Amino acid sequence: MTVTIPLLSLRNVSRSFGTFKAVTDVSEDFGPEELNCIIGPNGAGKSTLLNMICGTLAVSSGSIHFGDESIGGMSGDKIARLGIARKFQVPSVFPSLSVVENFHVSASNALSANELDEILSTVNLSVDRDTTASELPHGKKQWLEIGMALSMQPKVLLLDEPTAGLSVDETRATSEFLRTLRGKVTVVVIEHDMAFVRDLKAHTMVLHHGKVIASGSFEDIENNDLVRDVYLGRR
Amino acid sequence: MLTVQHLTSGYGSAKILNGVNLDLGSKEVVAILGRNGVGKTTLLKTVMGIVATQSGTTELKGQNITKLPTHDIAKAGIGYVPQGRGIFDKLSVKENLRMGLRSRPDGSDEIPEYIYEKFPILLERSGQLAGTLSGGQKQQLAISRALCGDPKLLLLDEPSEGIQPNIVQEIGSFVRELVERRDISVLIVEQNLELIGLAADRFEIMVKGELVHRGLTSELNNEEMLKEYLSV
Amino acid sequence: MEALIPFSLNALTLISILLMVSMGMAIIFGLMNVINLAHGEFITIGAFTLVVVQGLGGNFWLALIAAPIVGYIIGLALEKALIARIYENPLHAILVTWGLSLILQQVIQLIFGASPQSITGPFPGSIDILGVAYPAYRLFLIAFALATFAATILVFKKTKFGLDLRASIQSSEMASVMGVNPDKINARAFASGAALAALAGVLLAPLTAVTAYMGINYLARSFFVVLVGGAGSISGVAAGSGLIGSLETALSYEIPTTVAQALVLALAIVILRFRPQGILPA
Amino acid sequence: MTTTILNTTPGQITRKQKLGPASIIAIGIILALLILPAFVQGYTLTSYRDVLLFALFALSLDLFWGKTGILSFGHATFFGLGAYGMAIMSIHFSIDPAIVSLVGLLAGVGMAALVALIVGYFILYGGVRGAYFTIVTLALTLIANHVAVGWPSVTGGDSGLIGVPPFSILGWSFADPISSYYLALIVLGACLLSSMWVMSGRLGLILTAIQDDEIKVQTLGYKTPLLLLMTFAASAAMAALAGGLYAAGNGFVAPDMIALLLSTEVIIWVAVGGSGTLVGAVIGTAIVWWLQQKISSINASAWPIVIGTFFILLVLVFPKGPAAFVLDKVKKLRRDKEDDR
Amino acid sequence: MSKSNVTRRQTLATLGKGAALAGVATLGMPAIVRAQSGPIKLGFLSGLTGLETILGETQLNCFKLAVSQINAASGIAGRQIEFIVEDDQTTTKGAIDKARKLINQDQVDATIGLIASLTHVAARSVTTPAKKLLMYTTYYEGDVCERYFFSTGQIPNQQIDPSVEWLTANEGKSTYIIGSDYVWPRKSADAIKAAMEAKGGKVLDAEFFPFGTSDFGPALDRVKSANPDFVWCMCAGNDLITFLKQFNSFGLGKQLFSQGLDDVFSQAEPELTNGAISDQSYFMGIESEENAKFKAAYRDMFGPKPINAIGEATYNAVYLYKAAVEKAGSTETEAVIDALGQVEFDAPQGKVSFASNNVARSNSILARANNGDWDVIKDFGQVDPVVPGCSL
Repeated sequence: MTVTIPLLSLRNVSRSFGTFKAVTDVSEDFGPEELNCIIGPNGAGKSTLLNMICGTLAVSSGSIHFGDESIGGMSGDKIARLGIARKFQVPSVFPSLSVVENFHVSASNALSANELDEILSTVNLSVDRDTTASELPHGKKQWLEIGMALSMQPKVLLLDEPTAGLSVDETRATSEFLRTLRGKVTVVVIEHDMAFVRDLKAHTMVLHHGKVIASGSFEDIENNDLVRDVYLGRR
Repeated sequence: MLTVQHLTSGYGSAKILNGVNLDLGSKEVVAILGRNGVGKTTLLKTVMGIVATQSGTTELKGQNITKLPTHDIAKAGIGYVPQGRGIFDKLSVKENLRMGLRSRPDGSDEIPEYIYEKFPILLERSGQLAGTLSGGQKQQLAISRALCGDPKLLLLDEPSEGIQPNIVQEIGSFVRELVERRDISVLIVEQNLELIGLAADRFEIMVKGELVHRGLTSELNNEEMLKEYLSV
Repeated sequence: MEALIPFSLNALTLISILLMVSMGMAIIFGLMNVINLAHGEFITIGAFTLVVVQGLGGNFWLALIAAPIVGYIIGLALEKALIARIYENPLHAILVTWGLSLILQQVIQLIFGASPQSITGPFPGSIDILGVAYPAYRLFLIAFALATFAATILVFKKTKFGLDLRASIQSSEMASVMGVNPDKINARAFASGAALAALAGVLLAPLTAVTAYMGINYLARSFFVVLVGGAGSISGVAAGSGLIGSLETALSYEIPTTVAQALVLALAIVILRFRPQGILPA
Repeated sequence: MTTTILNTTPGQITRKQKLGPASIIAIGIILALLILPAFVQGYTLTSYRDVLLFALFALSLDLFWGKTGILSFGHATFFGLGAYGMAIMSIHFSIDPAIVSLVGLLAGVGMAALVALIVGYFILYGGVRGAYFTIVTLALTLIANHVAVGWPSVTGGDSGLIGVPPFSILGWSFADPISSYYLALIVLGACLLSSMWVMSGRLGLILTAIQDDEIKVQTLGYKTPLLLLMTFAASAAMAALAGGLYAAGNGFVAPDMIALLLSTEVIIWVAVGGSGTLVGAVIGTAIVWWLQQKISSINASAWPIVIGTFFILLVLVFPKGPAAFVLDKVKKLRRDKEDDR
Repeated sequence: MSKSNVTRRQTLATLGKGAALAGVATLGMPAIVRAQSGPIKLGFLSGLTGLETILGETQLNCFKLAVSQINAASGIAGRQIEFIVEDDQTTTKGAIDKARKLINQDQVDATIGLIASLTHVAARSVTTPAKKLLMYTTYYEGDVCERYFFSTGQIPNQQIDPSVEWLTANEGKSTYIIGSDYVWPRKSADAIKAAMEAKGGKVLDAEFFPFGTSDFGPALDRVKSANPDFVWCMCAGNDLITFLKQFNSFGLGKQLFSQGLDDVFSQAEPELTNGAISDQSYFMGIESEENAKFKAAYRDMFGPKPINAIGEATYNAVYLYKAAVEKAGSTETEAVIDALGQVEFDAPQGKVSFASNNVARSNSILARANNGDWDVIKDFGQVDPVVPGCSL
């Protein structure tokens, strides 16, 4: 792929709900050269951060840029059209549509038969192409949603816990797949499963109580005492 | 006290619990540990009848409560403090406590005095809307409310979440005190090892909807074991 | 100045009527979130309870006691048979309650005939208020509506049932964790709403023609009183009735009644656009 | 964006599949209706014409309700606007008789679309969906009815306006039963086939997706309120088209063409046919009309009881509509057969 | 309650029997007669449900009474009457749909009935172009001049003008009009204005309310401020009951006049109507041999129930139609219409016949309600109908 993908950069991004500060002062750059992971305990503000990037939530302060474009206050549909695709935490597919129809809805332009076949085989759903989404097993719904994100031909792919509820094999397949995207798409993954993150060898950012407490290669993070304390509940 | 056998449950097509077996003795405090999303909360909810059991049984003091509706499970003697505490924000503190009385077997309409003695703030703020309390006070209210029903078994879901360390300790010692004085068993889902150390007799570790490892609280400083099951 | 007294009394009458017909709606729609298009028929049932009671030789006051009981029982039966199955799906609620409304209208008409029923109300004369004569019954209606409103608030604030209901509305899951049977609470709340509507029916009967279709006149307005006042709170009904009642009365002095009613409805839509929670949200 | 949605076909296969059995049924029905006048005539044929126009009205509701899942309880407003537009233009203004019908029809359709756009903008962009939308549209019908009754100098008040000329255009008059029947049939057929064609494409998919999860559709880059609003306005315009032709066909308008009862009746027509199928709306209207003739000739007050009972059964027994109920059974039978092979 | 229950069933039963009864009678006749001339078909169209229910039932009863009397006395020129009852629900749509059905599907020889003016306007839009006879039996605003339309009720110069004459002389020169919002009250208000002004009086204001209005409080407040000598009410059907309830409770101390009040209202609601004045062509209290027979026959058939002017005018219409068919020797519409102008009938109210404007010459009796009955204030006798510029 020759398309150059601009950097997704967050500068001092904060978000509060009333007096509760969900995200405080987050600054980070996400690029396509490596996979990006956000980890942190429940309620650390990971999903809030993702919601702000894709426009579901407005930022309280700070800025989010995609290349030269400031997307901090943009509406969700506009951001999506810039090529920022998102996969939700709970698999969010259109249950009453078939697999193929799900792709047709999510594709930004009409899909050719070839493109469709390519996506179907990428996410291993060729045999299920006409199955209604509601009838797919949980794991395949996750894949379907990833496929939907791909059909948007995104520049940025935001994935919220893509392995939740997946079996060990499925989880491995997911990480293999994500690694193939390196360099082509900016991938940002929220995860809990440390084995999975280790597998990805991703650039990792740790959120705790809405703040970035560590950021760097996964090895650095793994040996960071503060991070271990947070995860094991030691204070 | 509580016997759970081969319990499976989940939401729609996603199965969360894959056959949980658990025995909880009288006056015993057991902690469930595990990563996020492995099914700890679902276990409590399934016991409570909020999530429907797909297969397996739950017995409380020999009574099969698997198929009972939630309100009858409450009346059978289980108090539940959910994650996020489940406070009725728009009711007053006292009204919240009065709601807790609904499941009392003796039908008493009096809030037990030991609760106000233990948490005087609840008496002080009696008429105030519960939504205005601080996080720690809400947790005290939630536990007190559950105790108002005079339960035999208390289910606590992450009581330490979002609470200052000193109150975490307070809650830990209060749980111990309850077990000693009021003849209660406690099943507690927790990530805070300090609280577990203070309150629990033993622990069980949950991975992908199954309890895979058990041990006494004293074993909790085993780094290898923690690393294996609880990540990093 | 003297013109202001009848004006305010007329406004108060309309407000009281709206208050009476909307309180049941505030419980069933505002609190329980059930779109009940058969609400008007509960009002009709109340008025026909008066017809029956007077037909059997009883008086207005007996009917005032009997109607809420009849409304409660019918409400309870309907909740168990139908409404309990449609809490999850608003579209189903709309279809089922509209069907119910059509059936109730026809059944009442088949039993009682289509002609207006003759009833006798109390207080036929008028009373002097600051030198202005005003119908005694309307004054009674105003007082009664306010008293009923106060009593309803008290029931909600002070009784066990009120507490259970308020708790269930916030989280029926947590209420059941406390040992409260949500089915029972729902049934009793729905029946109470029906009882209040039936009470309104008795009060309206001395003012209007009593026919099987009388209730439909109040359906949309009670919805809007609740929406404008703020669904989710009983006190919102007072705000909604106050605003819509005084506005409609004031407008009706200036422009034809029909247009005034249409304007008030249109205004209600605008209010909803900008204050979706109503003027006095829960 | 809307135009691309309308134009693009999501892979030839999909549209063909989607159009399959429904379009065969639709074309079959239209063909059968084309030869109907050979068997009935006169007064009966005008009754059938009215059924066709009510079917068009039902189709308009199904276009919105069936495809977006949002129930409009106020569709009689648009039918009524079409009817009143036609009546007011042809009675109160002295317009050249050659084009008066066309002007009246355009006025009605335009007004309906405008009202739908304004109200739709207010509530759809305001995030009002589901039950609240239904109540607001219910109020819309009440307001429209109030205006129709309370503005007698223009609308004729409670008695309505009598003396709307038959539909005619540039000297072509559709006054006699046969020609007015064919006019209704052509309009219905065109609307039915074109809306089925459009809805079998991407727009139909996106609307279904909005029913499933509107937020998700937004994150995919669609302006969902705009899509809903456009569908609402198109649906309103189609309802007004039916109303205008109905007024011309029958020669009058009255407030009950813009009343709550009509709003609810059209819901039944659609529900009987199974909402979301489009062709079902046409079938449903015919079935209900036939039933109504039978039942109300036995006892006038039995009809509302039958409708009422039907509404309740609809929810408790066949929530997807009786037609879908039967279709599902058939499908299941067929699938079982295939499984056997 | 149980009483009206029985009544309702009776009505439904008789309603169903009408055609069957006629059918049996037809079969009983010699085959030759039947072959030469089948039964005569009459359509009865009126508001049996909806706003005008209170009046529709009486009207239907009187229609049936006339038909059954005629059939029992060997029919019209030896032919039995068969009838079809249709309910217009007091709506334009209902009236048009049902009129179409009666004419096109049932192919009736004539249509009789209707109460609210909006329904006669609607029905006429069907019957007149089809050149079918329509006989309207309710007092109305009286501005129709059509060959195919006959009216046996009063029109303004028979009802409003005499009333105004007496009211301005005895009650005062000013009035305030409150009515339902449709053709009859609006057009009648114009007639009242003209009549009042001719007598040096004044209509202070006229307000019209939609059907189903539930609160007349503000309107009555305005009436009070305007302080008219008497209040003129033209609310229709059920809304008239609502109005009466509220008018009485306000105790304005004003005389109420309503030409819509009659024995049906006064006996259903004696307390509400007490003291109100009306002008009708027929009250039950009229003392004549015809009226005594009429009332007795009605009681035998339907029990002790009130009869009003609309009912009596319906009864008259059937008999006038009979006389005209017999005179014309045919049911052919044009011939019957020609004959209608030349026949008369000894009605309960006295002799009635049609003037050249197709409106019946009828009584004008001013009376005051007294515990359900009506005390005659002034009997203006039979008044010739005047429709300006109309001679057919």
